[in-house]
Amino acid sequence: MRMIYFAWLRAKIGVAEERIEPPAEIATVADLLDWLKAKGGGYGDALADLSVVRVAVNQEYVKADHPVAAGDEVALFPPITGG
Amino acid sequence: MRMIYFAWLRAKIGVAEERIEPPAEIATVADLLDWLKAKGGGYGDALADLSVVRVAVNQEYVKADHPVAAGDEVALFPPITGG
Amino acid sequence: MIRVQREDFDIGAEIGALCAGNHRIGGIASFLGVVRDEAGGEAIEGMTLEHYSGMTEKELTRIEAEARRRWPLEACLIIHRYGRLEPGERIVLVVTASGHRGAALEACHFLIDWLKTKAPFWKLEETRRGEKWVDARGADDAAAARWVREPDKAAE
Amino acid sequence: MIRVQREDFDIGAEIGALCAGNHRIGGIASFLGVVRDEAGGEAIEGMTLEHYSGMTEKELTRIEAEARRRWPLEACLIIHRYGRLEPGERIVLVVTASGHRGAALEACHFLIDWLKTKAPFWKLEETRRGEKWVDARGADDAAAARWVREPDKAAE
Repeated sequence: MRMIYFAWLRAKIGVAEERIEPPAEIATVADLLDWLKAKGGGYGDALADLSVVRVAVNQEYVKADHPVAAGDEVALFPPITGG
Repeated sequence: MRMIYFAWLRAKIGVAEERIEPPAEIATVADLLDWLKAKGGGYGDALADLSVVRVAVNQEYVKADHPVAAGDEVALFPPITGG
Repeated sequence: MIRVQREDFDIGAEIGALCAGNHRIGGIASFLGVVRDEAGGEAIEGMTLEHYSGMTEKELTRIEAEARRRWPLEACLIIHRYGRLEPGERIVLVVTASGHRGAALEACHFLIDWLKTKAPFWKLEETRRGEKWVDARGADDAAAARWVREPDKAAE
Repeated sequence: MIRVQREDFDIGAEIGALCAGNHRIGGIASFLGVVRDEAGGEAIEGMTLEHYSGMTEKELTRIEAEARRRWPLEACLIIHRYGRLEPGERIVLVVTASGHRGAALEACHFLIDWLKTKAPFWKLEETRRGEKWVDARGADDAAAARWVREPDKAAE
Protein backbone atom coordinates (compact mmCIF):
# COMPACT_ATOMS: atom_id res chain seq x y z
CA MET A 1 0.00 0.00 0.00
CA ARG A 2 1.33 3.41 -0.99
CA MET A 3 0.87 6.12 1.65
CA ILE A 4 1.08 9.86 0.86
CA TYR A 5 1.00 12.57 3.55
CA PHE A 6 0.36 16.28 3.08
CA ALA A 7 0.76 19.57 4.97
CA TRP A 8 1.20 19.23 8.74
CA LEU A 9 0.51 15.49 8.61
CA ARG A 10 3.59 15.13 6.39
CA ALA A 11 5.58 17.40 8.71
CA LYS A 12 4.60 15.41 11.82
CA ILE A 13 5.02 11.94 10.30
CA GLY A 14 8.31 13.06 8.80
CA VAL A 15 7.99 11.51 5.34
CA ALA A 16 6.01 12.57 2.26
CA GLU A 17 5.47 9.06 0.92
CA GLU A 18 6.10 5.48 2.02
CA ARG A 19 5.15 1.88 1.22
CA ILE A 20 3.52 0.00 4.08
CA GLU A 21 2.26 -3.54 4.52
CA PRO A 22 -0.46 -3.56 7.12
CA PRO A 23 -1.64 -6.97 8.46
CA ALA A 24 -4.49 -8.72 6.67
CA GLU A 25 -7.12 -7.72 9.25
CA ILE A 26 -6.76 -4.03 8.28
CA ALA A 27 -9.83 -3.80 6.03
CA THR A 28 -11.03 -0.18 6.23
CA VAL A 29 -9.70 3.37 6.45
CA ALA A 30 -10.61 3.41 10.14
CA ASP A 31 -8.61 0.21 10.76
CA LEU A 32 -5.64 1.68 8.90
CA LEU A 33 -5.68 4.96 10.86
CA ASP A 34 -5.88 3.10 14.18
CA TRP A 35 -3.02 0.81 13.16
CA LEU A 36 -0.82 3.74 12.07
CA LYS A 37 -1.65 5.73 15.19
CA ALA A 38 -0.68 2.77 17.38
CA LYS A 39 2.84 2.93 15.91
CA GLY A 40 3.23 6.05 18.06
CA GLY A 41 5.94 8.68 17.46
CA GLY A 42 5.16 10.95 14.52
CA TYR A 43 2.15 8.82 13.59
CA GLY A 44 0.67 9.10 17.05
CA ASP A 45 1.20 12.85 16.99
CA ALA A 46 -0.18 13.35 13.46
CA LEU A 47 -3.26 11.19 14.07
CA ALA A 48 -4.02 12.30 17.65
CA ASP A 49 -7.18 14.13 16.52
CA LEU A 50 -8.85 12.23 13.69
CA SER A 51 -11.53 14.93 13.32
CA VAL A 52 -8.99 17.03 11.38
CA VAL A 53 -7.68 14.18 9.22
CA ARG A 54 -9.07 13.67 5.70
CA VAL A 55 -8.46 10.58 3.56
CA ALA A 56 -8.36 9.84 -0.16
CA VAL A 57 -8.10 6.30 -1.53
CA ASN A 58 -6.88 6.14 -5.11
CA GLN A 59 -7.37 9.92 -5.34
CA GLU A 60 -11.01 9.92 -4.27
CA TYR A 61 -12.21 11.42 -0.98
CA VAL A 62 -13.54 8.62 1.25
CA LYS A 63 -15.05 8.11 4.69
CA ALA A 64 -13.69 6.01 7.56
CA ASP A 65 -15.66 2.90 6.55
CA HIS A 66 -14.18 2.80 3.03
CA PRO A 67 -12.23 -0.44 2.29
CA VAL A 68 -8.45 -0.41 1.79
CA ALA A 69 -6.46 -3.07 -0.07
CA ALA A 70 -2.82 -3.87 -0.79
CA GLY A 71 -2.53 -2.05 -4.13
CA ASP A 72 -4.19 1.18 -3.01
CA GLU A 73 -2.77 4.69 -2.95
CA VAL A 74 -3.92 6.16 0.38
CA ALA A 75 -3.42 9.86 1.13
CA LEU A 76 -3.83 11.51 4.54
CA PHE A 77 -4.16 15.28 4.85
CA PRO A 78 -5.83 18.08 6.80
CA PRO A 79 -8.97 19.86 5.53
CA ILE A 80 -8.03 21.69 2.33
CA THR A 81 -7.20 25.40 2.24
CA GLY A 82 -6.57 26.28 -1.41
CA GLY A 83 -7.94 28.91 -3.74
CA MET B 1 -36.16 74.65 -21.77
CA ARG B 2 -33.58 72.38 -23.35
CA MET B 3 -34.97 69.13 -24.78
CA ILE B 4 -32.80 66.11 -25.61
CA TYR B 5 -34.09 63.01 -27.38
CA PHE B 6 -32.46 59.58 -27.59
CA ALA B 7 -32.72 56.35 -29.58
CA TRP B 8 -35.98 55.87 -31.50
CA LEU B 9 -37.53 58.96 -29.89
CA ARG B 10 -34.78 61.03 -31.51
CA ALA B 11 -35.28 59.21 -34.82
CA LYS B 12 -39.05 59.82 -34.78
CA ILE B 13 -38.93 63.44 -33.61
CA GLY B 14 -36.15 64.09 -36.11
CA VAL B 15 -33.85 66.22 -33.92
CA ALA B 16 -31.38 65.28 -31.16
CA GLU B 17 -31.76 68.51 -29.20
CA GLU B 18 -33.86 71.64 -29.29
CA ARG B 19 -34.86 74.66 -27.21
CA ILE B 20 -38.58 75.00 -26.55
CA GLU B 21 -40.71 77.56 -24.75
CA PRO B 22 -43.85 75.85 -23.51
CA PRO B 23 -46.67 78.07 -22.21
CA ALA B 24 -46.71 78.97 -18.50
CA GLU B 25 -49.41 76.42 -17.60
CA ILE B 26 -47.03 73.51 -18.45
CA ALA B 27 -45.97 72.68 -14.88
CA THR B 28 -45.15 68.96 -14.85
CA VAL B 29 -43.54 66.29 -17.02
CA ALA B 30 -47.02 64.95 -17.82
CA ASP B 31 -48.15 68.41 -19.01
CA LEU B 32 -45.03 68.72 -21.14
CA LEU B 33 -45.47 65.31 -22.79
CA ASP B 34 -49.14 66.06 -23.59
CA TRP B 35 -48.22 69.45 -25.01
CA LEU B 36 -45.45 67.99 -27.21
CA LYS B 37 -47.65 65.11 -28.34
CA ALA B 38 -50.39 67.57 -29.38
CA LYS B 39 -47.92 69.15 -31.81
CA GLY B 40 -48.46 66.01 -33.91
CA GLY B 41 -46.09 64.89 -36.67
CA GLY B 42 -42.91 63.30 -35.29
CA TYR B 43 -43.87 64.26 -31.73
CA GLY B 44 -47.24 62.56 -32.02
CA ASP B 45 -45.58 59.47 -33.43
CA ALA B 46 -42.77 59.37 -30.84
CA LEU B 47 -45.09 59.96 -27.89
CA ALA B 48 -48.02 57.78 -29.03
CA ASP B 49 -47.32 55.19 -26.30
CA LEU B 50 -46.13 56.95 -23.15
CA SER B 51 -45.65 53.61 -21.36
CA VAL B 52 -42.35 53.21 -23.25
CA VAL B 53 -41.15 56.79 -22.72
CA ARG B 54 -38.74 57.57 -19.87
CA VAL B 55 -37.89 61.08 -18.69
CA ALA B 56 -34.92 62.71 -16.97
CA VAL B 57 -35.03 66.29 -15.70
CA ASN B 58 -31.59 67.81 -15.16
CA GLN B 59 -30.09 64.33 -15.61
CA GLU B 60 -32.19 62.65 -12.92
CA TYR B 61 -34.85 60.05 -13.68
CA VAL B 62 -38.28 61.44 -12.78
CA LYS B 63 -41.93 60.43 -12.83
CA ALA B 64 -44.78 62.11 -14.71
CA ASP B 65 -45.72 64.35 -11.78
CA HIS B 66 -42.24 65.91 -11.51
CA PRO B 67 -42.21 69.72 -12.05
CA VAL B 68 -40.56 71.28 -15.11
CA ALA B 69 -39.32 74.88 -15.34
CA ALA B 70 -37.86 77.18 -17.97
CA GLY B 71 -34.17 76.52 -17.25
CA ASP B 72 -34.44 72.71 -17.13
CA GLU B 73 -32.69 70.13 -19.29
CA VAL B 74 -35.37 67.57 -20.10
CA ALA B 75 -34.46 64.29 -21.81
CA LEU B 76 -36.90 61.82 -23.36
CA PHE B 77 -35.82 58.28 -24.17
CA PRO B 78 -36.97 54.64 -24.29
CA PRO B 79 -36.18 52.16 -21.48
CA ILE B 80 -32.42 51.72 -21.39
CA THR B 81 -30.63 48.77 -23.02
CA GLY B 82 -26.93 49.14 -22.23
CA GLY B 83 -24.32 46.86 -20.73
CA MET C 1 -13.60 54.70 -10.74
CA ILE C 2 -15.75 55.01 -13.84
CA ARG C 3 -14.96 55.65 -17.50
CA VAL C 4 -17.18 56.15 -20.53
CA GLN C 5 -15.21 55.90 -23.74
CA ARG C 6 -15.28 55.03 -27.41
CA GLU C 7 -11.90 53.21 -27.25
CA ASP C 8 -11.33 49.55 -26.44
CA PHE C 9 -9.63 48.53 -23.16
CA ASP C 10 -7.27 45.78 -21.99
CA ILE C 11 -8.77 43.83 -19.08
CA GLY C 12 -5.41 42.58 -17.73
CA ALA C 13 -3.89 46.05 -17.79
CA GLU C 14 -6.99 47.58 -16.17
CA ILE C 15 -7.01 45.05 -13.32
CA GLY C 16 -3.28 45.45 -12.88
CA ALA C 17 -3.46 49.23 -12.64
CA LEU C 18 -6.51 49.14 -10.36
CA CYS C 19 -5.04 46.75 -7.80
CA ALA C 20 -1.30 47.46 -8.02
CA GLY C 21 0.36 47.70 -4.62
CA ASN C 22 -2.78 47.07 -2.55
CA HIS C 23 -1.96 43.87 -0.66
CA ARG C 24 -5.15 43.97 1.34
CA ILE C 25 -6.88 42.64 -1.79
CA GLY C 26 -7.52 38.89 -1.74
CA GLY C 27 -10.16 38.54 -4.45
CA ILE C 28 -10.84 40.35 -7.71
CA ALA C 29 -14.06 39.67 -9.60
CA SER C 30 -14.73 40.95 -13.08
CA PHE C 31 -17.45 40.92 -15.67
CA LEU C 32 -16.81 41.62 -19.33
CA GLY C 33 -19.74 42.12 -21.69
CA VAL C 34 -19.11 41.48 -25.40
CA VAL C 35 -21.18 41.85 -28.58
CA ARG C 36 -22.91 38.63 -29.67
CA ASP C 37 -23.50 37.80 -33.33
CA GLU C 38 -27.11 36.89 -32.74
CA ALA C 39 -30.14 38.29 -30.92
CA GLY C 40 -33.62 36.80 -30.80
CA GLY C 41 -32.70 34.33 -33.53
CA GLU C 42 -31.51 37.04 -35.91
CA ALA C 43 -27.89 37.55 -37.06
CA ILE C 44 -26.28 40.77 -35.80
CA GLU C 45 -23.63 42.38 -37.99
CA GLY C 46 -22.85 45.21 -35.61
CA MET C 47 -24.43 47.60 -33.14
CA THR C 48 -24.19 51.21 -32.11
CA LEU C 49 -24.37 52.23 -28.46
CA GLU C 50 -25.84 55.67 -27.88
CA HIS C 51 -25.67 57.24 -24.42
CA TYR C 52 -26.64 60.37 -22.52
CA SER C 53 -23.28 62.04 -22.02
CA GLY C 54 -23.15 63.67 -18.58
CA MET C 55 -26.00 61.69 -17.10
CA THR C 56 -24.20 58.41 -17.86
CA GLU C 57 -21.19 59.45 -15.79
CA LYS C 58 -23.47 60.66 -13.00
CA GLU C 59 -25.41 57.38 -12.88
CA LEU C 60 -22.29 55.20 -13.04
CA THR C 61 -20.70 57.21 -10.23
CA ARG C 62 -23.84 56.72 -8.16
CA ILE C 63 -23.95 52.98 -8.90
CA GLU C 64 -20.31 52.61 -7.84
CA ALA C 65 -21.00 54.53 -4.61
CA GLU C 66 -23.94 52.23 -3.88
CA ALA C 67 -21.76 49.13 -4.32
CA ARG C 68 -19.11 50.61 -2.02
CA ARG C 69 -21.79 51.36 0.56
CA ARG C 70 -23.03 47.75 0.48
CA TRP C 71 -19.73 45.85 0.31
CA PRO C 72 -16.22 46.48 1.72
CA LEU C 73 -14.43 47.09 -1.59
CA GLU C 74 -10.75 47.97 -1.87
CA ALA C 75 -11.14 49.01 -5.52
CA CYS C 76 -13.87 49.26 -8.13
CA LEU C 77 -13.86 50.05 -11.85
CA ILE C 78 -16.60 50.43 -14.44
CA ILE C 79 -15.72 51.05 -18.09
CA HIS C 80 -18.55 51.38 -20.61
CA ARG C 81 -17.96 51.95 -24.31
CA TYR C 82 -20.18 53.77 -26.80
CA GLY C 83 -20.18 54.02 -30.58
CA ARG C 84 -20.22 51.25 -33.18
CA LEU C 85 -19.11 47.76 -32.17
CA GLU C 86 -18.94 44.43 -34.01
CA PRO C 87 -19.52 40.87 -32.73
CA GLY C 88 -16.76 39.81 -30.35
CA GLU C 89 -15.93 43.40 -29.35
CA ARG C 90 -15.89 44.42 -25.69
CA ILE C 91 -18.76 46.64 -24.48
CA VAL C 92 -18.47 46.92 -20.71
CA LEU C 93 -16.08 45.94 -17.93
CA VAL C 94 -16.83 45.80 -14.21
CA VAL C 95 -14.03 44.99 -11.76
CA THR C 96 -14.36 44.74 -7.97
CA ALA C 97 -11.61 43.97 -5.50
CA SER C 98 -11.99 43.11 -1.84
CA GLY C 99 -10.24 41.35 1.02
CA HIS C 100 -12.43 38.31 0.51
CA ARG C 101 -14.04 36.75 -2.51
CA GLY C 102 -17.69 36.94 -1.45
CA ALA C 103 -17.80 40.73 -1.39
CA ALA C 104 -15.96 41.04 -4.70
CA LEU C 105 -18.20 38.51 -6.48
CA GLU C 106 -21.47 39.85 -5.15
CA ALA C 107 -20.58 43.50 -5.78
CA CYS C 108 -19.56 42.66 -9.35
CA HIS C 109 -22.86 40.88 -10.01
CA PHE C 110 -24.76 43.76 -8.41
CA LEU C 111 -22.94 46.39 -10.49
CA ILE C 112 -23.65 44.81 -13.86
CA ASP C 113 -27.29 44.08 -12.97
CA TRP C 114 -27.83 47.60 -11.63
CA LEU C 115 -26.00 49.24 -14.52
CA LYS C 116 -28.19 47.41 -17.04
CA THR C 117 -31.29 49.16 -15.74
CA LYS C 118 -29.82 52.51 -14.61
CA ALA C 119 -27.07 53.65 -16.99
CA PRO C 120 -28.62 55.57 -19.92
CA PHE C 121 -27.42 53.55 -22.92
CA TRP C 122 -29.41 52.42 -25.93
CA LYS C 123 -28.45 49.76 -28.46
CA LEU C 124 -29.15 49.99 -32.18
CA GLU C 125 -28.58 46.58 -33.75
CA GLU C 126 -27.76 46.00 -37.42
CA THR C 127 -29.52 42.97 -38.87
CA ARG C 128 -29.88 41.89 -42.48
CA ARG C 129 -33.36 43.43 -42.44
CA GLY C 130 -32.01 46.81 -41.33
CA GLU C 131 -31.38 48.67 -38.09
CA LYS C 132 -33.43 48.03 -34.99
CA TRP C 133 -33.48 49.66 -31.55
CA VAL C 134 -33.25 46.94 -28.92
CA ASP C 135 -36.22 46.58 -26.56
CA ALA C 136 -35.55 46.58 -22.81
CA ARG C 137 -35.62 43.08 -21.33
CA GLY C 138 -37.95 42.25 -18.48
CA ALA C 139 -35.22 39.82 -17.32
CA ASP C 140 -32.92 42.79 -16.66
CA ASP C 141 -35.47 44.44 -14.39
CA ALA C 142 -35.92 41.17 -12.53
CA ALA C 143 -32.14 40.76 -12.15
CA ALA C 144 -31.82 44.30 -10.79
CA ALA C 145 -34.80 43.85 -8.44
CA ARG C 146 -32.95 41.01 -6.72
CA TRP C 147 -30.56 43.62 -5.28
CA VAL C 148 -33.22 45.82 -3.74
CA ARG C 149 -32.62 43.79 -0.60
CA GLU C 150 -29.43 44.59 1.28
CA PRO C 151 -26.51 42.11 0.97
CA ASP C 152 -26.77 40.76 4.53
CA LYS C 153 -30.23 39.47 3.83
CA ALA C 154 -29.55 38.63 0.18
CA ALA C 155 -26.46 36.55 1.00
CA GLU C 156 -28.28 34.03 3.19
CA MET D 1 -10.12 23.60 -19.32
CA ILE D 2 -8.01 23.26 -16.19
CA ARG D 3 -4.35 23.91 -15.47
CA VAL D 4 -2.24 23.40 -12.35
CA GLN D 5 1.07 25.19 -12.62
CA ARG D 6 3.89 26.88 -10.76
CA GLU D 7 4.11 29.75 -13.29
CA ASP D 8 2.18 33.01 -13.21
CA PHE D 9 -0.51 33.75 -15.84
CA ASP D 10 -1.84 36.80 -17.71
CA ILE D 11 -5.58 37.22 -17.18
CA GLY D 12 -6.16 39.27 -20.35
CA ALA D 13 -4.29 36.79 -22.52
CA GLU D 14 -6.10 33.84 -20.91
CA ILE D 15 -9.54 35.34 -21.47
CA GLY D 16 -8.59 36.33 -25.01
CA ALA D 17 -7.39 32.83 -25.91
CA LEU D 18 -10.37 31.16 -24.22
CA CYS D 19 -13.04 33.20 -26.00
CA ALA D 20 -11.38 34.07 -29.34
CA GLY D 21 -13.71 33.64 -32.29
CA ASN D 22 -16.74 32.47 -30.31
CA HIS D 23 -19.34 35.14 -31.03
CA ARG D 24 -22.06 33.32 -29.14
CA ILE D 25 -20.40 34.63 -25.96
CA GLY D 26 -22.10 37.68 -24.47
CA GLY D 27 -20.72 37.67 -20.93
CA ILE D 28 -17.42 36.62 -19.39
CA ALA D 29 -17.07 36.46 -15.62
CA SER D 30 -13.78 35.95 -13.86
CA PHE D 31 -12.41 35.58 -10.38
CA LEU D 32 -8.78 36.14 -9.53
CA GLY D 33 -7.46 35.16 -6.10
CA VAL D 34 -4.31 36.91 -4.89
CA VAL D 35 -2.07 36.60 -1.82
CA ARG D 36 -2.92 39.07 0.97
CA ASP D 37 -0.26 40.52 3.25
CA GLU D 38 -2.29 39.79 6.36
CA ALA D 39 -4.27 36.90 7.84
CA GLY D 40 -6.05 36.84 11.19
CA GLY D 41 -4.37 40.09 12.18
CA GLU D 42 -0.87 38.75 11.50
CA ALA D 43 1.47 39.99 8.73
CA ILE D 44 2.15 37.43 6.00
CA GLU D 45 5.50 37.57 4.23
CA GLY D 46 4.79 34.75 1.83
CA MET D 47 3.07 31.40 1.52
CA THR D 48 3.65 28.04 -0.05
CA LEU D 49 0.83 26.13 -1.72
CA GLU D 50 1.21 22.37 -1.57
CA HIS D 51 -1.12 20.15 -3.59
CA TYR D 52 -1.86 16.53 -4.37
CA SER D 53 -0.58 16.22 -7.91
CA GLY D 54 -2.87 13.96 -9.91
CA MET D 55 -5.84 14.22 -7.59
CA THR D 56 -5.89 18.02 -8.00
CA GLU D 57 -6.31 17.72 -11.76
CA LYS D 58 -9.01 15.07 -11.29
CA GLU D 59 -10.99 17.19 -8.83
CA LEU D 60 -10.70 20.38 -10.92
CA THR D 61 -11.87 18.49 -14.02
CA ARG D 62 -14.84 17.17 -12.06
CA ILE D 63 -15.67 20.66 -10.72
CA GLU D 64 -15.59 22.12 -14.23
CA ALA D 65 -17.86 19.33 -15.51
CA GLU D 66 -20.32 20.05 -12.70
CA ALA D 67 -20.44 23.77 -13.63
CA ARG D 68 -21.02 22.87 -17.28
CA ARG D 69 -23.83 20.54 -16.26
CA ARG D 70 -25.52 23.28 -14.24
CA TRP D 71 -25.08 26.28 -16.55
CA PRO D 72 -24.93 26.72 -20.35
CA LEU D 73 -21.26 27.70 -20.64
CA GLU D 74 -19.51 28.42 -23.91
CA ALA D 75 -16.07 28.27 -22.27
CA CYS D 76 -14.57 27.65 -18.85
CA LEU D 77 -11.05 27.91 -17.45
CA ILE D 78 -9.53 27.16 -14.05
CA ILE D 79 -5.86 27.87 -13.39
CA HIS D 80 -4.44 27.13 -9.93
CA ARG D 81 -0.84 27.80 -9.00
CA TYR D 82 1.30 25.95 -6.45
CA GLY D 83 4.68 26.68 -4.88
CA ARG D 84 5.84 29.80 -3.02
CA LEU D 85 3.97 33.07 -3.56
CA GLU D 86 4.33 36.55 -2.06
CA PRO D 87 1.68 39.16 -1.22
CA GLY D 88 0.07 40.57 -4.37
CA GLU D 89 0.85 37.45 -6.42
CA ARG D 90 -1.90 35.62 -8.30
CA ILE D 91 -3.01 32.23 -6.89
CA VAL D 92 -6.06 31.15 -8.84
CA LEU D 93 -8.08 32.23 -11.87
CA VAL D 94 -11.59 31.13 -12.78
CA VAL D 95 -13.14 32.30 -16.07
CA THR D 96 -16.61 31.43 -17.33
CA ALA D 97 -18.18 32.56 -20.59
CA SER D 98 -21.81 32.26 -21.62
CA GLY D 99 -24.39 33.76 -23.93
CA HIS D 100 -25.84 35.74 -21.05
CA ARG D 101 -24.32 37.27 -17.97
CA GLY D 102 -26.33 35.45 -15.29
CA ALA D 103 -24.97 32.00 -16.19
CA ALA D 104 -21.38 33.27 -16.43
CA LEU D 105 -21.54 35.11 -13.08
CA GLU D 106 -23.22 32.31 -11.17
CA ALA D 107 -20.98 29.59 -12.59
CA CYS D 108 -17.88 31.63 -11.71
CA HIS D 109 -19.05 32.11 -8.13
CA PHE D 110 -19.92 28.41 -7.89
CA LEU D 111 -16.53 27.30 -9.24
CA ILE D 112 -14.45 29.29 -6.78
CA ASP D 113 -16.65 28.31 -3.82
CA TRP D 114 -16.63 24.65 -4.82
CA LEU D 115 -12.90 24.62 -5.58
CA LYS D 116 -12.13 26.03 -2.13
CA THR D 117 -13.56 22.95 -0.45
CA LYS D 118 -12.77 20.25 -3.05
CA ALA D 119 -9.40 20.91 -4.70
CA PRO D 120 -6.61 19.36 -2.56
CA PHE D 121 -4.41 22.37 -1.80
CA TRP D 122 -2.87 23.39 1.52
CA LYS D 123 -1.42 26.76 2.44
CA LEU D 124 1.67 27.22 4.59
CA GLU D 125 1.89 30.87 5.64
CA GLU D 126 5.10 32.63 6.64
CA THR D 127 4.63 35.00 9.56
CA ARG D 128 7.22 36.75 11.71
CA ARG D 129 6.66 34.03 14.31
CA GLY D 130 7.45 31.29 11.81
CA GLU D 131 5.57 29.04 9.41
CA LYS D 132 1.99 28.04 10.01
CA TRP D 133 -0.38 25.69 8.17
CA VAL D 134 -3.64 27.52 7.52
CA ASP D 135 -6.75 26.07 9.15
CA ALA D 136 -9.79 25.39 6.96
CA ARG D 137 -12.46 28.07 7.27
CA GLY D 138 -16.00 27.19 8.25
CA ALA D 139 -17.07 30.09 6.01
CA ASP D 140 -15.75 28.19 2.98
CA ASP D 141 -17.88 25.16 3.80
CA ALA D 142 -20.91 27.42 4.22
CA ALA D 143 -20.20 29.14 0.88
CA ALA D 144 -19.90 25.78 -0.89
CA ALA D 145 -23.04 24.43 0.79
CA ARG D 146 -25.05 27.22 -0.83
CA TRP D 147 -24.53 25.46 -4.18
CA VAL D 148 -25.85 22.08 -3.09
CA ARG D 149 -29.15 23.30 -4.45
CA GLU D 150 -29.42 23.32 -8.24
CA PRO D 151 -29.21 26.72 -10.01
CA ASP D 152 -32.90 26.88 -10.97
CA LYS D 153 -33.88 26.77 -7.35
CA ALA D 154 -30.88 28.78 -6.12
CA ALA D 155 -31.56 31.62 -8.56
CA GLU D 156 -35.11 32.13 -7.27
